[in-house]
Amino acid sequence: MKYFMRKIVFFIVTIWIAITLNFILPRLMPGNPAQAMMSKFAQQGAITPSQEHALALMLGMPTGSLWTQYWQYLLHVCEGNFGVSYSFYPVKVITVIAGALPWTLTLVGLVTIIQFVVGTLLGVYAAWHRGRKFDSVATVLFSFTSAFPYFWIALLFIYLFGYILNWFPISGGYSGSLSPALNWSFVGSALYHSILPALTIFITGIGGSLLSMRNNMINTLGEDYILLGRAEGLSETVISIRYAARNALLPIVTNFAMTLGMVVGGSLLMETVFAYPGMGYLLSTALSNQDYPLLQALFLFITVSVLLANFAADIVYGFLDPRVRRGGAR
Amino acid sequence: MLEVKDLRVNYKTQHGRPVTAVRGVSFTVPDHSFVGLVGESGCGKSTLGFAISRLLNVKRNEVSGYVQLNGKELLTMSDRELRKLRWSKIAIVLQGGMNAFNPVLKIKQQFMDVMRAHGKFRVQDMVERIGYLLEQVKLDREVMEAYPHELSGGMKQRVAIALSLVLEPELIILDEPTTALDVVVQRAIVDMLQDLQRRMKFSVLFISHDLGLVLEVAQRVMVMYAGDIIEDESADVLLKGGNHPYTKALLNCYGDPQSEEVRLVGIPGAPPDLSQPVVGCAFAPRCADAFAPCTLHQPPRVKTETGSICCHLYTEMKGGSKIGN
Amino acid sequence: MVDKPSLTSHHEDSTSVQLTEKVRKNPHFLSLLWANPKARIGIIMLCFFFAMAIFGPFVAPYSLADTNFPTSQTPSIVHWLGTTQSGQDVLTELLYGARISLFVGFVAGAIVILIAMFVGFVAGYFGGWIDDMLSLLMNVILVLPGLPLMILIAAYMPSHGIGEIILVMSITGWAFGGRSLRAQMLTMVQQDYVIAAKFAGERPLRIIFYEILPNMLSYIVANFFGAVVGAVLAEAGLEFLGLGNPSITSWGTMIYWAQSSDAMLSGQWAWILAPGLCIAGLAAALTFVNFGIDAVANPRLQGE
Amino acid sequence: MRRLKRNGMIVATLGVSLVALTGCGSNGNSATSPSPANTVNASQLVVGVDNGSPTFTDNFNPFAPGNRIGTSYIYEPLFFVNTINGKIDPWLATGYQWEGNKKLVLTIRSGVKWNDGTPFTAKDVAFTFDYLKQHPSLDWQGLWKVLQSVTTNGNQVVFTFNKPDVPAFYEIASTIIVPQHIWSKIAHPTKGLNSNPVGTGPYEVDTFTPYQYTLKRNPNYWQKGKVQVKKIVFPVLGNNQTAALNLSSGKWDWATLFLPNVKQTFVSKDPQYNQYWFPPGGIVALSLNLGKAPFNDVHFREALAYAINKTKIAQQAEDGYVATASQAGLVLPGQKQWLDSSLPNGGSYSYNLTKAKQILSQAGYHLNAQGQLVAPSGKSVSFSLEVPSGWSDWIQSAQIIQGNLKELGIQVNVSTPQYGSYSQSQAMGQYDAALTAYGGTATPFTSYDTLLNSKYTAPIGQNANADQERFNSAQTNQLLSSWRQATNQQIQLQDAYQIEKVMYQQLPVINLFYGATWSEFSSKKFVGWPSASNPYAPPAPYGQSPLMIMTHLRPQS
Repeated sequence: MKYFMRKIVFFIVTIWIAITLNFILPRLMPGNPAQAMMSKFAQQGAITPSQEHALALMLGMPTGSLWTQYWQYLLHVCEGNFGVSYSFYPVKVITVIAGALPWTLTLVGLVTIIQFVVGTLLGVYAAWHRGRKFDSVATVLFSFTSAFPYFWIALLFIYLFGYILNWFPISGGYSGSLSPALNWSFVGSALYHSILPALTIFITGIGGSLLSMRNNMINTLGEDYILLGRAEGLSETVISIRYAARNALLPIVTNFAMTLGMVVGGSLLMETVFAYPGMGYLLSTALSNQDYPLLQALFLFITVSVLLANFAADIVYGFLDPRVRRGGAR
Repeated sequence: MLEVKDLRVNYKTQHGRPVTAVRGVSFTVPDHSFVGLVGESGCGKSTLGFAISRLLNVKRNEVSGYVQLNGKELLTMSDRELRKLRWSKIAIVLQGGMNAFNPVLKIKQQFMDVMRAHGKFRVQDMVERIGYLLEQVKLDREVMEAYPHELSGGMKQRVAIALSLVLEPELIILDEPTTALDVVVQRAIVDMLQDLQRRMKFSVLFISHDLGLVLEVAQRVMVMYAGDIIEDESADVLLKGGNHPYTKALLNCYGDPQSEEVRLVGIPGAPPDLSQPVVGCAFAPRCADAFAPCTLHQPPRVKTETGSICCHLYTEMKGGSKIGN
Repeated sequence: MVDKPSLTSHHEDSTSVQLTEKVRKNPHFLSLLWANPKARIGIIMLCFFFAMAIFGPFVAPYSLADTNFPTSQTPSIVHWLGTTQSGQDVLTELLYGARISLFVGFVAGAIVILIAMFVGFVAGYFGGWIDDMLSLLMNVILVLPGLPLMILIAAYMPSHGIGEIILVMSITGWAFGGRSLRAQMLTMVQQDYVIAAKFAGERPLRIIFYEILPNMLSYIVANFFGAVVGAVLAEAGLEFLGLGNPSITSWGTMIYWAQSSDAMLSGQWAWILAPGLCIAGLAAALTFVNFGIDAVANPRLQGE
Repeated sequence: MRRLKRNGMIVATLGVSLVALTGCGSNGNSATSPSPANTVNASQLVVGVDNGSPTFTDNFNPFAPGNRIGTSYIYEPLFFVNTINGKIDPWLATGYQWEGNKKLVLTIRSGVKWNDGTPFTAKDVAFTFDYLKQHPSLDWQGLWKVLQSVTTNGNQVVFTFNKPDVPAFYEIASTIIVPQHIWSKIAHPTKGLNSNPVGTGPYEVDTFTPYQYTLKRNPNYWQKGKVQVKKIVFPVLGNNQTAALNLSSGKWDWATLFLPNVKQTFVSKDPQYNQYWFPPGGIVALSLNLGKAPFNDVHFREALAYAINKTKIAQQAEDGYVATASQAGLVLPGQKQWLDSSLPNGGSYSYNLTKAKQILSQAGYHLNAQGQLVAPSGKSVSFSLEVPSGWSDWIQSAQIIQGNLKELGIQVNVSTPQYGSYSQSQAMGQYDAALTAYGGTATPFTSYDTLLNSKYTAPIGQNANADQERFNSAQTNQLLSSWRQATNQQIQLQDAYQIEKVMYQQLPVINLFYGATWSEFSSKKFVGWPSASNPYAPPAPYGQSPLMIMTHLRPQS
């Protein structure tokens, strides 16, 4: 219980820090984002005072002392009020994000899980057959693929499979003639559009899970209880899965945050390349449009998603490792 | 009965020559006997233990020689056969017991895994058996519901011993079973072990660096130095001082085990580099009594009244008869 | 990243313990590393990239300032990798680009590892509330998703250049190394010789630098290489998003220019392929070396 | 991202909102069941212009900056002003008359209906302008700074000014008109989505999904005989790379993208039909901070104008799609009727390094031992040149300038700040040099006024909304004021000539090249596109051009 309480407290503290970071960062940097937005609107010539006034009215600039602003900001965040997006005006930031979040969660979430499972199993296999051909080839090959920049692979895929071979759509999340709905034609179209993005995440991400599982597994295979398992005459399957893999998985679950952080970061770039309707593409358009309210909220949502996933991993860890669950030292 | 003949173990290293960790060892462990195997760190005693139970990594170690359990050759046996034989005939208890248990499984489950690997049992029967064994090692039945991290070192060691008994093996190899424990716990466990061995009539190969402790429980003790058994003698003889200068030195280290007084006399020098061939007696460079032949010829194994020894000095003095080659 | 296992082995008799001892004390760490096939591949690749950074400009077919070639050419005998939209030779850019990419990677990696060492050592050595606070900080930074955080910080930076990129990566990248070095330090301070040194009244700085640091070198090097990999990939990502300085020539900016000039459309696959392969190659080389370091430092990974 | 592509998007947004005012409608739901689009349909036009980034919001609100580009096909202005040549075509108004320079009378077209069937009247026009007055946040042009009242008189609308501002006509002309019966009920004009827009334009919303929307013809349109494209499809644009690939693979009929080597990457894919036209739409210039030395020295600026190789910039940074810009500050050839023919060489400075060096040495500059240029004050000359981060063609231009000025011994550091910081440092005058864009307005007055009028500027360290290079000339202010009050074309022209001279001789900014309006189209389904020989409208699928273009397109026979 103490373990879970600690995790919850950590979760809350981290969110608070992320929110505060969000508040402080724009105020630390020179230049007023809203001012920038104004000049942007009036790009074809300089902005006139009347336009500036009009814009200030429209966008609603923060006022008051720093503390008031901070307090206001915290309250707004709690209410889910992230203001109005500059680039989607007058749509609220929260609405914009609500349109993008499911795509990223589904695609990145699903592929990350698949990639994790497949990579981990292959890692178990490689470690169990250490030094054999599969192991040697896999470690070298996947060290390479896990070093591929996501956006680079994505570019190559678009070029090869989308443009030259014309097998898959070049961009987007589903066919334009369809409305999002739970029917076969829409889901089919969405799946079809997600193949290249998914493949990108899968190929670049699988190396990480494979290699870390392999190394943990090799470490675990050196543990006494594996040796004892052999001496006990347990079957290979029981030793490799129930004794080795089960334990080798624990540090990976603990390091989940890092892995996930990397996959999420990479997927964001991948989405940008595929113009996939998720958080990553939104982030990069918010970035190029200087849509600061959107940018901040996106960071917060991505952070909270990662935190939640991480929290879930911590809970799972709690169940996987009795040392935590049953009040051991940790 | 376990019979080991000319057992050799070479470790492959990434660089240079292989290291010969066990150099042609021969000995027997008769039925219902309690045999000790003693030596300094790095002398090859644990390697010997693992080699007997075929637990060494095949890729990294070359093992040659013969290891026979009741006439069956272990080293060349098929994996399937070996797996069947393991634990039902020969069980092992590891050093400290700290990491000898899978941390994510309950004690009960680890017992059951072994039993299931060797036959079909009803859960109820298994639980009954586990409870019985835990009681035998003077633990509460409830311990079976615990996870390894919830047990103290001494408890874990007892559980490890109980686990080794689960299939009533003929031979149990104990590798430094008490090293990580404090003296009081150590004593209790050793006593319990001796008691179990007498009642249950299995054989024990007790590997330890603690000659004093071994002498208290074992009927016979083998002293190992630099990959070879240099003296194999009944405990009674050793208690009187032994014959080999190394054994004597070891005994001096711990002082007279029967007396309260402890004199610590370190043995100067270090064991030889086993990646180089050993010429003469391996102990010669450190031996205060070494004389010419010691540095030239490997001392032959000669019989004593109750055992055997490899020492030129002894051969000179007693003129004992050679065994083997 | 690979979790670093403990240095100690449970099997006293195993010769690997002797090897580990050698790692600690033997100056021939590099030769041990060289003996590991993967590390050898890594070292060779790394040497190749360093050679590229040092000698690239001398062997480059043209000058970087030469912008008068026909623009947007596909690979040919004259221009092995084609030319850019502004009439530069892609191969020349690739060779020059090695400098900046390696520079950014290694400088950022060095800063990251210095911060990580400082925080990790302080937390691990002193323990108590200092450790609690620093550990919290590290865990928080670890769970904040790195790239979005970098983007957010970079978005508010008034200008973009190498310095800013290094700064952003230093701020966000040190926590992983910090955490693992802290863990390492925690086991180190319990070693007899450290306790002895403490009792002997040696000052903490001396203990850390003279007693502990030499024994942690392999960890520090491994973490450093890990940090460099992170920095190289992060630099490419930031440059790709236009958050770097596109007027310098690095592999990241090359991809940025390639994609913003629609290299795919004009069929200039080599312009996209080459810098990406270099980035992946550099990162993989460092990963391979790390495999080797791991294997040497950790007996269980040996004998492959 | 290529800056000019981006600019396209922004112009689109601006075109609608700056000009805007009109309204729309209630909250009916037009997004009915999706039609099976994407089948090759000869009667529909697929336009790749609207960037959902990542998906569309269902907003056709002409007052909101983030509205759909389709809004431009639904609402109409009073006059169509062709920004290429300043030509004015009657649209919802049929004619205008200045009575003195403080009263403007417009005659409103009769027989026009809103697409919900309600008749369009002069009252709607007056309402629209009053609506701007009520909601200052909509009055982007600041029209009510000079307007006193807007009243109706039968089919006439009378604009009374409180001070003379003749060029304001262009702003009035391009203001888009919203129906009174809808917008009078809307209290917060920009806050709501307008998904069922009611306009007078040729199209109305047909279907809408977050990834694509379609427009269909307005059956009540006042010139419906001219509208032959039955349906217009707007797919999500995506990012620049994927958009370029989609355009190149022939998925779109009309787009506005910068494509490298357009002949190969677009035209050659279907040489019979694929066409492009990139007419100039503005001026990209080097802005120097005139409040700082040595930029305040006109000789220095002149030397720079000679030393910068504008041709190379146009060739390399813009793929040769654009021409170098005249120093007169006019977008040529469209505005050639304003050009003072006495200006040498059409007002252009050609690349002449020798002359640049000569000017500098005559003005007392010299090179020091390290080869650096030293000003008469004794300080060596070096400065930083700011270009917004990510505007890759501008960055490339800046790099060429950097190389050019090195020849003079000037060290230029190209810096690429975020757009916000870039614009801030110019507004506050805290910059050395920057690349900037201006011009492309219907009348050159607007461009000159914002560029040169020192009433908009501010001392260094304070926010200047316009004239950010801090040009200050009483004579120029006087000329602008005279031009503002003149209804007489001859007077306007005389003032323009004078100002061109100022531009040419005093170089408040150094003009580099014309920013283009990118436009690629296929004549496979429809012909009648604007072209250099028939520039009836800018070829852009955004802003007000579509109204003109959609009434010119006819099916390919």
